[in-house]
Amino acid sequence: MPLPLFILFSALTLGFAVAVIANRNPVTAALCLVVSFVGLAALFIGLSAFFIGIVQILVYAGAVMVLFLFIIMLMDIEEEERKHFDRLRTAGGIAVGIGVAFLIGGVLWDFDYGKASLDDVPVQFEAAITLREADADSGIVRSANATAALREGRLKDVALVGEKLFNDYNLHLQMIAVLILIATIGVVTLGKKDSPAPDSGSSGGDKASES
Amino acid sequence: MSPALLLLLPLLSVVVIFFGTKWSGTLSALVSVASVAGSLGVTLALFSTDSSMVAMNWIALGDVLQVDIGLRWDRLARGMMFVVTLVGTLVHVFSLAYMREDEAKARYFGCLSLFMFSMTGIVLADNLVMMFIFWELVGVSSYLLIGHWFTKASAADAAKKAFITNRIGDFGFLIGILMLFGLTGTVSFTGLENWLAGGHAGASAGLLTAAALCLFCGAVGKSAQAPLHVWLPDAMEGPTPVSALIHAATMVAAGVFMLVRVGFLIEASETAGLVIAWVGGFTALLAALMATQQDDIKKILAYSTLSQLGYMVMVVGLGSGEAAMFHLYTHAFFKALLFLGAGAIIYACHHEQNIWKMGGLKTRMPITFAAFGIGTLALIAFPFTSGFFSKEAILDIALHENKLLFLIAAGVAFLTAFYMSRLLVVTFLGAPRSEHAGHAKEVSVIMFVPLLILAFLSVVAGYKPVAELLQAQLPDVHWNWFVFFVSLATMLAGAGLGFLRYLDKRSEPKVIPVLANKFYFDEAYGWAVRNLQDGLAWVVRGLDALFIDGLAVGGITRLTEGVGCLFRRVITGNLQAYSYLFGVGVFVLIYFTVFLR
Amino acid sequence: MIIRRSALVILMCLEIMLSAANLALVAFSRFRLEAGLPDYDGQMLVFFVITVAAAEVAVGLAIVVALFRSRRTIDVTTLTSMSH
Amino acid sequence: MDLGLIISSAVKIIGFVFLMLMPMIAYIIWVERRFLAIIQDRIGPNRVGIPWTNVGLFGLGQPIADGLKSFLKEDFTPGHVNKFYYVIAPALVMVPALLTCAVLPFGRDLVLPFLDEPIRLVIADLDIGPIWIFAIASLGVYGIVLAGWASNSKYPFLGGVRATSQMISYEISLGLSIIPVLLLFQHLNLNDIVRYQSEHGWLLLPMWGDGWSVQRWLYLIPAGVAFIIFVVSMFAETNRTPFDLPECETELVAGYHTEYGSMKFAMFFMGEYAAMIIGSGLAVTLFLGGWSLPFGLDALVLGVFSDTWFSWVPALLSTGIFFLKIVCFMLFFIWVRGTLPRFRYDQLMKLGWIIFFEAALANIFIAAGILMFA
Repeated sequence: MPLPLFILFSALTLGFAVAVIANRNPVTAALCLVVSFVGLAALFIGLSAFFIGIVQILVYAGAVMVLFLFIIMLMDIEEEERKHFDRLRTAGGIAVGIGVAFLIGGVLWDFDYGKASLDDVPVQFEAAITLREADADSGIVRSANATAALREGRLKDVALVGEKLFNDYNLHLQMIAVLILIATIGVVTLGKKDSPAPDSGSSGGDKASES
Repeated sequence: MSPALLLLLPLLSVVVIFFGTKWSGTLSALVSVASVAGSLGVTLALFSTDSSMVAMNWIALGDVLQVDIGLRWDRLARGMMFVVTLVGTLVHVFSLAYMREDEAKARYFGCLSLFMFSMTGIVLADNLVMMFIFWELVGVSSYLLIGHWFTKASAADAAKKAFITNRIGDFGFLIGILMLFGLTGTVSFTGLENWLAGGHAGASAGLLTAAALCLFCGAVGKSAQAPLHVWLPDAMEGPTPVSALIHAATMVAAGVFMLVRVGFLIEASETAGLVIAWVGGFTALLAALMATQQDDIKKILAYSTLSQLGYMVMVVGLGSGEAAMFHLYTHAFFKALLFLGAGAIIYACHHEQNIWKMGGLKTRMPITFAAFGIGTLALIAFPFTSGFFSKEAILDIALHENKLLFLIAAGVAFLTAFYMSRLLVVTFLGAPRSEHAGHAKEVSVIMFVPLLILAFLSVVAGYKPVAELLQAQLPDVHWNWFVFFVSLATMLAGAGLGFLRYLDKRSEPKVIPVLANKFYFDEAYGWAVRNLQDGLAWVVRGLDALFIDGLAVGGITRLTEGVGCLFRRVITGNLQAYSYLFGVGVFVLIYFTVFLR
Repeated sequence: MIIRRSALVILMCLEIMLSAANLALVAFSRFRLEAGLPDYDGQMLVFFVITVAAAEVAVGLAIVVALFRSRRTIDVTTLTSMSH
Repeated sequence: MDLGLIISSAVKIIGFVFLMLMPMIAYIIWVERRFLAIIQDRIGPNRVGIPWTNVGLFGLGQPIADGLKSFLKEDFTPGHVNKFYYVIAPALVMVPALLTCAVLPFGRDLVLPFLDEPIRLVIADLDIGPIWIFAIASLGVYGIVLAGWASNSKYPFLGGVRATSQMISYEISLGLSIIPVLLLFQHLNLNDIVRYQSEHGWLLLPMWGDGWSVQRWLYLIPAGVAFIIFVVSMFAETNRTPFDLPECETELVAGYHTEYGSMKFAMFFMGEYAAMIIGSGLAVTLFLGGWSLPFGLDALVLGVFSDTWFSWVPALLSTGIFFLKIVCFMLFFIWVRGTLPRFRYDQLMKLGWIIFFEAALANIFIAAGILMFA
């Protein structure tokens, strides 16, 4: 990712994330968060994690935030009234924030990768292809499609992710599926309690398919 | 065919009855009878085989503890199994008639099957742990059967009493098993035998004696030896066939059987043998004395059982398991016969159990009288009945081993003849002393056929060829004219005295309070429990209030309360405060894990 | 999260925090090559985080809605009934 | 990032979006009006032709007139609205609709005699084509929901809420329905998918290349079901009749754009049609061979023109075919609109959640089973 774009998207992500916290209007906050997420997705894509980036948009921006907006609008939440901030509390929050930032900065300072740029670690197609061929010889299932794409010098992200997901993380995937099912049931139950609320019930489940 | 089938058949019956045919008493009864008859068939079919098998490795704690579920099918087991299944079958058949009108027939037969299963387990067990498990199962089924009419307070109490008394003995048994395991590292009989044969390394004679006596505790409980004999007479509250099966022929004999199984241990320790022999002799005498003054027909038989079991235990203690098993075997037949006969009488007299309200039944129930008479003759060791042979063997061994015990045994023989003739005279001869007795009728064929079979066996079972055929243990004794004459004399004296004293009497001519009140055992136990237990409880309660409640529970409560009070300040219920603290926590965590490493 | 009082906004802030972790994970996965390719193990974790977060938001929002129905407010400073 | 790429991308964007898509949107509206009129036995707009002459041209000037009207109308903003979101909402509908077309391949690789490498006739040749479209299309919800909310008025709000739940509900069946397609092609790159179909038979017309296999014919079952679900969900996604509940006049006046007028309204209008075109494009690409000719004629055409000065002809031809297919699809859209009555809202939700969701899931299993065992 070229540096200007990186700066642009980082600024977008960070700036709108700050705006989420700073805004008192919940609708604005939610929309700022959407923009922030889109920026984040762009950063993901810049890190050649296409699939994760798109999923980020699809799930977060497309579904989760819509839900948020939905709830905000349904409940007709008004702006938080401007309260006098508790000085002590604010000061404490800022102190912790600065402290954590300081810690993370310290970690980065000591961390080699922290100073590396993306060009220092290019994707090594040759090595990858050799390894995959060796794997194929020893009977490990690899996506032929992805290998072919690697030969063309393309990083077929989705195929590689899928390969990993269904080979190494199959059990986890199923567990997640069960978790989502449980969440769906829980949401429907929660939403049903007082009066039939079709919106929260039906919209609660839609992540099941998208993820 | 394998001995495992013997275990599976009654188990299957239990499962079928409790999960399937519970709704139908008749069906359950048929299932149960079929299973026990099948067991008898299998036992007979397996008479010529001799095998041990390990069905599965059950518990394996490394090399330390190995417990198998294994079966041991030797002559001892075969003979015992024959007794159990035969008497069991006859009792089941008898029960068909006796329990015909009972409401909880399905439960009754289910419990009978459960008992058969547990008893089979004891007989076939090839290690102490397995035996203990079935031992407890026997206790449970006995509890259920004694308390069959649990709506009757006395039956429920009797069931509890039997269970609790047994528990005391079982506790000793468990300690004995653990001691043996600690000494030898094995719980299987074979392993223990090998260990003893190899010079019982690492165990002093005292430890060995203690272990043997602990095992004996189990037998004391189960075989109702003094001082834990009190449950057996009370257990007569259960249905009479149950008394015949469990409390005369099989379950109480399990204690003796167990002692014979671990006979090699008792042989190894002279002291233990002596103690066991004296306990047995003492019990025999005590029970015989008590039997002379009882009015309840079943209680008389119960005390008689106690006394006979005392014989067996005594002779085990004297080192002859064969004689004990031989007596067990003959006793099973004639005592089952007597109990079933008593059951028939009770049934005919509309559940009247007091012998002083019977009388004159000889003419009204001739078949029962004949069978009962044969049983009595066998019990009092009338020459050339089965009981005669086994008692002869016991007296012979007692004469050789311990003269004092021989005297006691002879006295018991006299008393036996006395109280049995009393029973016979009062019940069958003379004139009816109550309306029920006057209207008694001979019982149905389904009831007296078992009686006749048992009567036949009571006569012939003692002869050597029959005993050989039926796989009984035969003691190695020689004909001894002295013993014969002593036996004959005591028997004739006792029987004669009984006849003279009780013929045509309308009530007990002379009441001896000590004997009639069973030496005040129950009262003594009651007093002991009341005072000692309450005293102990008082002390324990004090300790509990002081330490457990005051310090442990109360202290923890107060500590928790105090700490809670402290931390409640933090729990504001405010999400933001929590997240703030969370942030601080993250800060500290990172600081300590990353920077202070 | 500490300053804002609306439960909804707090949920959003939670998402931001998760996203930050995701970004770190993806970055590490790209920088730490495995067999010449980005280390997809990291991306797997991100994938799962996103999935679980979606479920979490659904449940969280349902709770917020239920809360709003019964209390008519989602201001967390007034929702302190857990303290007693 | 070399200059050539930027230039070609810019050319492609301008060519595809502004020279093809936008006019198409404009004229599709005219086509719709004419077509509906024919269905309803009317004449439709037929007068606007060349200004100040009497040449009617079947009313072909109508879109231009409409556009002018929208531009020139007073840009009135009601007083009770939330200004910022009111203004931004139409753009939020329009932008995602146009963004999605970035991954749609609209023609065969353009081979220009004077260039070394062929130019791919797709704006962004991403390996995640369909997901990209769904992701971006799902952002289109914001425009509608904000429009409804910012209008600060009853009917638009209800319309917006309806549209939102409808769209997020049908996104699921939409996403699930194409999985059988992806299972078969094993590509997420739309260009690869189309090339595969060009060589091995369209998904719904497997009659050349590998298409004659038993597997492919068996696969027509899940493919057909997927196609039906996809198309119906597409109707719901674009709020078209019979699923136009968010804007149904009888209940909600005009739904979420009740308070909008002039060019802002036109943006909503165009956004909707753009979404329709993109949706048809995706359906054509996935199920009906995209820019390819049927029966393996592609190879023939390619053979004739390759290595000549006319090597660019196949590319242009394929682009024409692609748009032809889209137009046919759009006519189908209009035809349905003229034929079917509107659903009830609970029926709509039931259809989405109970029938299509389950059917799509079952369809995936069937498809996987066929791929595995046939």
